Amino acid sequence: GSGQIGGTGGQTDPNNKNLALITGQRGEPFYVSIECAAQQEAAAQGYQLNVQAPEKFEQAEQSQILGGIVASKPGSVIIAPTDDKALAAPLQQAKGNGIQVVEVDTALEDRSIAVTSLSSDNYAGGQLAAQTLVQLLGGKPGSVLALNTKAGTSTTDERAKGFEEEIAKHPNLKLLPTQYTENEPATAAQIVSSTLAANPDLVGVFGTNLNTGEGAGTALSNAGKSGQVQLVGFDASPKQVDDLRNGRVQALIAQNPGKIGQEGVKRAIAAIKGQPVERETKTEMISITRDNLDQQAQYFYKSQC
Amino acid sequence: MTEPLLEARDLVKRYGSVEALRGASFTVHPGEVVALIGDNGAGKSTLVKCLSGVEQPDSGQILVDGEPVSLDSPTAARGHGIETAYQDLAVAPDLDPAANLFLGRELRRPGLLGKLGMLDKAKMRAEATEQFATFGVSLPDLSVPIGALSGGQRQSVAVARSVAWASRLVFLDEPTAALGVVQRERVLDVVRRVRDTGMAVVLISHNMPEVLSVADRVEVLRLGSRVARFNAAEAKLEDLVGAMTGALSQEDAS
Amino acid sequence: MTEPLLEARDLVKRYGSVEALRGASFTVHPGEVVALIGDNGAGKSTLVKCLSGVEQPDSGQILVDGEPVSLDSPTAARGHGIETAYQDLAVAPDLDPAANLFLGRELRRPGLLGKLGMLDKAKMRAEATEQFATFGVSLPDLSVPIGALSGGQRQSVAVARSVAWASRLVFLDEPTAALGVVQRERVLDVVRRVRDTGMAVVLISHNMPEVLSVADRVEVLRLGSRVARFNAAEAKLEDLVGAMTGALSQEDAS
Amino acid sequence: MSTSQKTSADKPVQQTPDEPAVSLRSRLAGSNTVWTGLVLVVLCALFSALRPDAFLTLFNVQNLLVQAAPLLMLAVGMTFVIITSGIDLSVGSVLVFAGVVSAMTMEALSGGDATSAGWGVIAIGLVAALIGGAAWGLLNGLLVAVARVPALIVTLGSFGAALGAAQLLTNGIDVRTVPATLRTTLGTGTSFGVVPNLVILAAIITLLAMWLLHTTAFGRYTYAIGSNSEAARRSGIKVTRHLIAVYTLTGVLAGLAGFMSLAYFGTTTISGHSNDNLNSIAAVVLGGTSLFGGIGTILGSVIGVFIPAVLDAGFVMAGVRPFWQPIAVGAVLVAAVYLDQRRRRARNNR
Amino acid sequence: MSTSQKTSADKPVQQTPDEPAVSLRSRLAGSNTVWTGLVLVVLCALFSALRPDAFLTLFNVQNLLVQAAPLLMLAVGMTFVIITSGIDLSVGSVLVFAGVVSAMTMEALSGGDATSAGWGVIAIGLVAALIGGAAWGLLNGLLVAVARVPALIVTLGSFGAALGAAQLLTNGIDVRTVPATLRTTLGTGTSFGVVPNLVILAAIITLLAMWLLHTTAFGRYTYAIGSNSEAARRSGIKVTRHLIAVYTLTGVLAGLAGFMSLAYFGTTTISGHSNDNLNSIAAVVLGGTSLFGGIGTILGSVIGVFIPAVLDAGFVMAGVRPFWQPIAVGAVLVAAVYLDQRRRRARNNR
Ligand SMILES: Nc1ncnc2c1ncn2[C@@H]1O[C@H](COP(=O)(O)OP(=O)(O)OP(=O)(O)O)[C@@H](O)[C@H]1O
Ligand SMILES: Nc1ncnc2c1ncn2[C@@H]1O[C@H](COP(=O)(O)OP(=O)(O)OP(=O)(O)O)[C@@H](O)[C@H]1O
Ligand SMILES: [Mg+2]
Ligand SMILES: [Mg+2]
Repeated sequence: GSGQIGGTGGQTDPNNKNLALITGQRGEPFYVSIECAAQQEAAAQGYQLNVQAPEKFEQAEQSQILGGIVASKPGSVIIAPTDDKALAAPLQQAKGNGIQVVEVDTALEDRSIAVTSLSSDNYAGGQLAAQTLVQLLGGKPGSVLALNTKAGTSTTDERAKGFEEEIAKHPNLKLLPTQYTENEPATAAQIVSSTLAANPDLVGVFGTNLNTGEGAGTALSNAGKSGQVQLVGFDASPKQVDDLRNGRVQALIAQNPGKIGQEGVKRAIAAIKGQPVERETKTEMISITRDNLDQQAQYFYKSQC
Repeated sequence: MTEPLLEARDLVKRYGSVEALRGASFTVHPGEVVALIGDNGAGKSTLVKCLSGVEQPDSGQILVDGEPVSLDSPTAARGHGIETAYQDLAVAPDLDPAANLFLGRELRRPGLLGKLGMLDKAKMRAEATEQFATFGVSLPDLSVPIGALSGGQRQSVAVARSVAWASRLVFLDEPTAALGVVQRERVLDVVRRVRDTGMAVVLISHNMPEVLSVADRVEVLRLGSRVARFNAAEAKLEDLVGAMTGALSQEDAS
Repeated sequence: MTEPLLEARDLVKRYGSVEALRGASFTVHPGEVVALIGDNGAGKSTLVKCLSGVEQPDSGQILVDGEPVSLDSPTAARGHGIETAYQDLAVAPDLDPAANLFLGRELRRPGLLGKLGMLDKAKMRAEATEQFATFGVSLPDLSVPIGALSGGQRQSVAVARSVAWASRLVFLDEPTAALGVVQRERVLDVVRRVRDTGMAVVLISHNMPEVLSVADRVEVLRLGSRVARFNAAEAKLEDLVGAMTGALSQEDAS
Repeated sequence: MSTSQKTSADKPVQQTPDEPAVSLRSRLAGSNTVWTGLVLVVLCALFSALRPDAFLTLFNVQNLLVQAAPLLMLAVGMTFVIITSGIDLSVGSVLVFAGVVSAMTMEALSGGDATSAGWGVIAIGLVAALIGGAAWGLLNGLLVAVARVPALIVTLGSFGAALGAAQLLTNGIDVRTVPATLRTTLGTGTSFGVVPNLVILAAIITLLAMWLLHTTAFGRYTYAIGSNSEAARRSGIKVTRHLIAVYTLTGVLAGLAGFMSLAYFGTTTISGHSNDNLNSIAAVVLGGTSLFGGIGTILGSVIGVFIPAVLDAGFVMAGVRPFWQPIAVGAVLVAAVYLDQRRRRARNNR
Repeated sequence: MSTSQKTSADKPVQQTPDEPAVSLRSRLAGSNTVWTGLVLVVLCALFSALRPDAFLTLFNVQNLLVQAAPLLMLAVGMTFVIITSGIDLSVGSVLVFAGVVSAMTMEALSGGDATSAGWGVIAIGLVAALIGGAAWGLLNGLLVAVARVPALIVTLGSFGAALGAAQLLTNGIDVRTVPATLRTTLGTGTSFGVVPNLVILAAIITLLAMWLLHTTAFGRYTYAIGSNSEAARRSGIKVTRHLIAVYTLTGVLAGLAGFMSLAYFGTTTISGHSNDNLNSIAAVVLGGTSLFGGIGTILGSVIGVFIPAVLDAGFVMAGVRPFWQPIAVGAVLVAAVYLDQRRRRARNNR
């Protein structure tokens, strides 16, 4: 007869001391910071945490990893889904196997699968970036450019979209077509250089993640335009904070990975034990500029656990 | 004399700055063995390639049965019943001897499976075994890829291949160069037998005794053009060598 | 008789299930031309490869000047002054004739640049031109890659290469197979001249008249082992053919 | 045969007396797949021993097989291309393009939301995926065979272009309504109780490809062209046409993979296939197919698909830290091919 | 020469009378680089005409050259590897690894923050980068030449492994203190008023590589091995040793590229080089080097690096919509090689 894959029912064992964390990408500072905090919290509570990550921010490898995790039956999986639709089926299977699903950073479209989500609103992050840029410009007219990574990357797409739609509200700013960098700093640098050559009125750039910001910063400082063209980056890895400090970058939109990691583990444990958890939490996004640099130090990402 | 089966007129073929054929002409009639001889680099292989559709001459005319034709691919030449054993063999080294023998002419299974393209490997292998025996080819293991065979074994396969499929004319470009004494005789026997069935054979060889023993006529190429024609029965070794080296030039006068 | 320059004893070489050499022995003395003959697939080329370090025999012994040696690479054989013209030529098709002639032995510029590895291309080209002339090789364009040359031209380059560098022994595996009448004579002349300088030459050929005209001794291989040895001056064509085909077996008795 | 020199074979082809036995044994030992196959078995055994509770479970086996199914389709097509001594870097992008075309077609036919579409729409969606894949394959084939541009350049170009086209069509945003029927039947459904439907489909296609490559004239020509394309041409094989057919076949299989991926993930996953080309090439080479053409088997490619898949799953279960995984995977890949290579060299060092 | 058959050449080598002239002309026309070079010139002219204010500016030219410098180093190394009929997929990861090792060494020598480090530390950092690159190159070379594992598998393995190792060393977080002196001199400094120092370094290395490949025994052996490695072995060329040297050279150049990238970006950009391998291979093939070995030039690879770079920059300036860009790039790549191919076939259809 016909049936469904992994349709075996399963109950969560409240005494299961194993947790798994699947981040969005291997070696990404934001996720590393989540991992550090999660490891710390799990150890403090006497739980084992198996941390895995796909090589790239892609759903295929992540769902493969998820398959392996589900087979090894942790009590809960804490995951940053790389696609809000594609991971629904494998996460449904996880749930079917009695594994509590906790979403961090991103969330599935289907709200019925996870017990809780601690997700960032990337669209709002993009909006915040635009607002920060407008503030930095102080009414100065000109062109602005957003640098996306790869088309179809849900997080950066959202950020770019939020940015574009917010900028559109300011008629003195001309939005150039959003360019794709393939997540390579060299490509980002080259695009920014070419844009500078073609649009001397460029006044602002938004880099939707670490690598695009990196490339844009290099191109601008190379052209002697650091500070003249306002650069807003995303995330607050140590290098980015340094750049902000020394004026290569004028603002950063930061999330709070330490809090996400810690809270994620806490909720996972609660869910395993059958305790009630809050279904939905939007994690905060804040804008860091040189002026409020020191007040916001708690948002800086960690480089070492 | 009968009408020529294949005739080439004033073929010119250039490779970059090298002129391999400089107005070469050539004739072959049905039922005869023509030897095409000439020094190294005279253009023999190039002529064969032009006449078997592998290369296109830069100028000149090719006639089959007196009609001008364009041999723009090996398939076109094959359509006229022309087969060729190339000097560089042109075999697929990773395939076994039977697969090479039947390359491009695979036997298919009877029935639907055959219509779908399924090969009858057993039959091909059996027929190949027979065919190789005719040429005295002795192969230690029929499943070894042909690239691993000895030079003579490989050449035998290539020659067997061309002779097996020709219906009107077969070009043999130095078919016996790597063959042992026995195998060489077998090939020459086959050449004679093929000729007796009414087919034409063009034999390229540097072995003059061989040429004189098997050919009916001899055409000599030198520096890319035909310089002499002989009736084999009347030709003497010195004449052939003289024509090849340029000591004697008949065609210019004619 | 002098001590053998090179001696092979009971070499066995298997390729998968194929036994190419089944206890083959072979001897060559300084200053002699030894012809190695045998049917297609008898194992001649395999024997040459074993004796020039290209292949390792599965068992058996190789002695140079009476000392057992291990020829585990072509470089090892070359160290003993042994050079080889292989049947499959072993040239680099994308390089030009001069580059192939000097492959692995490039001439370098004088002085520092040469020490740094810089080649003296002009000098190599000039020397190559001279060398090819000796063999009667006529090349239309010295900058054409060797892969585009005619079969005979290519073979001439390979033969010139081995003869040019040998100091004690040169193996020529069917060196004249693709050569024209004139070029063949040149090669045989060179073989004799080389022999007269005291070097040894091992000539593989399927052309019996050629063998009898140039060789001092003849060794016959059949199905991977030596079946007969002849003194060329006394040997008759029938004996050689008989030994190759198995009609006559001398070695078993001896 | 036209002439009839089949006179008495007075000197029969020399054969070793024990031919059949030797041949079978040596063929097995020398075959490209046995050693890599063995590596696969050893890996499975190893992980089963390490995590018997996790690795050898129905769920894990189902998952391994299902998730490998699209890649397997790509690797099967790639095997044909590589045996002709070509290469196809575009498969991942073609997969995405075909998925997009298929999903958009189904959406359009259902008036914007295909979630509740029926089998008729799904069938048209499948055809759209196959045609979308075939179109890029055909383009690749024409450029490689007719214009004679190196396959690497052609398919690198279409790698970018097909993805660009998919993004143009969707404006870079995934198409997200996929018929629920498709998802629950082909995508995650099983037959015979436990066998996922995707796996059944992939297995059927793979078997057909084996049949095509190893027993038909089409397959024979594929090997011949890769072994010596000039010899193939001189033998009257229509090399140009055949190459076009091979690239088109690969495109069609990539289209099918796109449809499978759509059924499984329920969205077009535009950004997620940039490594598919290297992964499928690696699987094919791991399976013993030579990048220089003329040699290879489908079975080898199947094994080549599963070795990395098993490794990835196994490492996750064994809790190997992510940064160590690529190092370990690299080491195992190299070791597997090394064993295979040594074995083959011992048999036949030509 | 040991024997002396240099007797009177009674039949001199036949030569066309007008040899030198013909040879030069035909050599130019037939050379791989002329047609792709022409395409590059045409593209530059086109974009200059479209955006004279932007394309032909000192700023843009400087930028194009500087940003292509690391990729050029990778492509130069790749040229050697591909001429031997090998391939190296690991260059991007080796670049990252070398950058990480170098940056960490400099940090360690300066007690945690290398920003104000002097030339001594920088020199050690350079050496560390070169050694880091050389180590992976050596490993690749050993596995390819000694263990005889296909280069694709070996370097796909080290592609993952080198990146994994870099991530292990840094925990995935970019090393961020790079000596300011290094950044302002090599990274962004210029000499002779306008020539960026990075470009000078890249040009010197490229010229050295041209010299090495086209005039020395090392280069000759590289071609010989790619053309027929068995012939090279039989000619006494130490094929194994040479292959190891070639892969190591490529590793060293990748290490240098990593150092250049460090100087330019001021950080290790760990996650940003996954496309470098295909980009550099494409540049080499675009420049007329055959993937089957034996044929190729450094100059061609230089042109091959700049065609995509000019296209990318030009499209951004011309305001071509992003999704159209990969499609247009693909079309130009294929067209460039097609022209080149047609020209070469006309000259020499062997
Ligand atoms: N593809 C090519 N490119 C350049 N020159 C070529 C090419 N093919 C042949 N040639 C040249 O054309 C001439 C004729 O070559 P061809 O092979 O026809 O000679 P041949 O008479 O068959 O000689 P052989 O007896 O040595 O086989 C030679 O000088 C050869 O170098
Ligand atoms: N690499 C290999 N793999 C399998 N069999 C081989 C290989 N090399 C040679 N053989 C077989 O070994 C036997 C001897 O081959 P070899 O090349 O030594 O013959 P030969 O005497 O040189 O013949 P010829 O006169 O045709 O050149 C042949 O039967 C051949 O098929
Ligand atoms: Mg010829
Ligand atoms: Mg031989």
